[in-house]
Amino acid sequence: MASNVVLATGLALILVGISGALLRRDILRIVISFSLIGTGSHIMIVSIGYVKNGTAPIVDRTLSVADAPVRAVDPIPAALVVTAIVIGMAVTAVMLAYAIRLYDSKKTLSIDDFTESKW
Amino acid sequence: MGEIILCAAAALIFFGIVLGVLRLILGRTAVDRIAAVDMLTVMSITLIALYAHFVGRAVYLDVALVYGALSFLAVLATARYLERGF
Amino acid sequence: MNGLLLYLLCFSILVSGILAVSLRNLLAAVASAGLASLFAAVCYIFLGAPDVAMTEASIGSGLSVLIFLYAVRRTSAARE
Amino acid sequence: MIELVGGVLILLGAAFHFSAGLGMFRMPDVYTRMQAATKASTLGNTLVLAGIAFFHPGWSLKLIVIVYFVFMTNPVSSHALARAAHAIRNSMGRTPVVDALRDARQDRQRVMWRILVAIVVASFGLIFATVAISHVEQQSLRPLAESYVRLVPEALRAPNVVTGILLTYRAFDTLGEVAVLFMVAAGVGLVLTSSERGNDDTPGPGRRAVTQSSEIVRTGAQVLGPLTAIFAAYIIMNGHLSAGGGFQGGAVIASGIVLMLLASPSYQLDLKFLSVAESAAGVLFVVSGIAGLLFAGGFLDNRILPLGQFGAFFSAGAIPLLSVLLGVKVGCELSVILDRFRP
Repeated sequence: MASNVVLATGLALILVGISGALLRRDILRIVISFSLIGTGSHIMIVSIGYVKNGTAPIVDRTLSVADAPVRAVDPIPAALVVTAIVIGMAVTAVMLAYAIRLYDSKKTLSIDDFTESKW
Repeated sequence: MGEIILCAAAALIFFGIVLGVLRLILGRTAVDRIAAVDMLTVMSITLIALYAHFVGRAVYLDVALVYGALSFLAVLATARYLERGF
Repeated sequence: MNGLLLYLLCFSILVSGILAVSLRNLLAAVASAGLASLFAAVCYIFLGAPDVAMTEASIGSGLSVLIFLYAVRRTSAARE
Repeated sequence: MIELVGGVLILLGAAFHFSAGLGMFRMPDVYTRMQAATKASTLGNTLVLAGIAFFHPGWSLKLIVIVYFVFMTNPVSSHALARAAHAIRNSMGRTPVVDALRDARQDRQRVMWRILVAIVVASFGLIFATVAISHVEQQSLRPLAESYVRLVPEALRAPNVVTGILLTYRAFDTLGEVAVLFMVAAGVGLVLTSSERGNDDTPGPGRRAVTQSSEIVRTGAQVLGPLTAIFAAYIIMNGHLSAGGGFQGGAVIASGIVLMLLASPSYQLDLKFLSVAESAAGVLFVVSGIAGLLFAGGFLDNRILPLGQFGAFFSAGAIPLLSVLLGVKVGCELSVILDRFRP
């Protein structure tokens, strides 16, 4: 039950990001929307890996080796998302670098002024 | 007994977070909103520590440590931006 | 206790996400996006993924906000 | 008895948190809101953590460190924010903050576009709704995940399953990901340095005056910088025992460097040293991978070093070594990326 709500939150955050990316005219706001889409998909993936009444897949005094396969949550989505967050930040950096470059060339950030590649 | 106290504490923090989020929504200026963010970070540190106590696992405390050490960076950066520090 | 707090966190994530795309002030929008990933990190803790929570807390709500602020500063020179 | 004291402390701290929220909501202006929220929430945090220490005496050290960090960081950020609010209030005549490009005129012509966006978002929402409704929470682990959870503590002797997967079973993936990060650092440098050169030719408005940071922020950075470095070392070296590892530690290193940059805007990073350290870490990572190919089961196998005792500090074979290399590499790359963005 708990993970269903979180999954729905992640999907709703992706929707918010999509609508923001389509509606805003400022390139920086579009980049913010893209990073929200990223956050939403991370939440979604982690919530898919949740197991009912699960706990962190780290063996220590409170979670014995024999207990771990019964009580731990799925570690694979967690391992995927750890790398995905770092890569997401790198992608944001690339987008922002190009935004700065575009701003330097035209002194504006509204996408209405970049019409060269419009059909 | 301990359960009731924990639930009451969680309810109080719940309403604290609700009020902070309301200030985030209403807050007139940007500084109001960022002050609300500042308060909410400290509340989430408490929330993580309380959750670690609730499930009785110490591994979650490491995340609270990272929060305590790093969560102020965003607020500090925003403040430095506002006073034209970079 | 857990369920109610988790619902509140989900609601807060959604509110900060909506604020991040709808606020007129760019600075407050960036701070709201950072807050969304901060709450997401608490959510990961509730879902039993402390490694992900640690990464999200240090990168999503710290470094990413800072890189946005640098970009805003570099593109705001002519607007002031 | 001791549990009763702890419970009362937790309750008191939660009450302070509630009053912080109330102050943030009800106070009339920014400064009063900030002082109510900061004071009450710092005290509330301290009380709750002290109460938890009564229940779990073994956690005391970590709880004290958390309280210390909050006591160090929260006043610094609140002070900087209050100072910034004061600076803006004084110069309210000019536009205080960057405003988005408002083009209300064009927005009116975009009714059709809005309808189209609404249709697109609604159809995505329909797809997502079916996904969310049809999702069933797992009752037990899938076979692959279960075998990972079994294998990592037994075969690799690493308590943290996620780090075990990241640094052994999927270490090739991690290597490729770090390579992507390296390419991003190089590409961002290429894009942004040529834009700076373009700026120099055009007669711009000249160099802006930069406000120096206040004494409190500088002192805070001086105290917190070395602490952050120690903390990053702790996170990296404990990656196989507890939550943490190379990526997290690298991000903490970059955050510490960023703290220095925020406190003193004119500080110059030693980019040459960073790139040398980053390349050395990358080469060593690949070398240890090839050593795994030669002396153990395959590329990046962790059994090139003795596995040691389960749960000990030096255990789990090469995982701590790989973790350190990964942390150095990620920290250097993130710092270089952030440094490129500085105005």
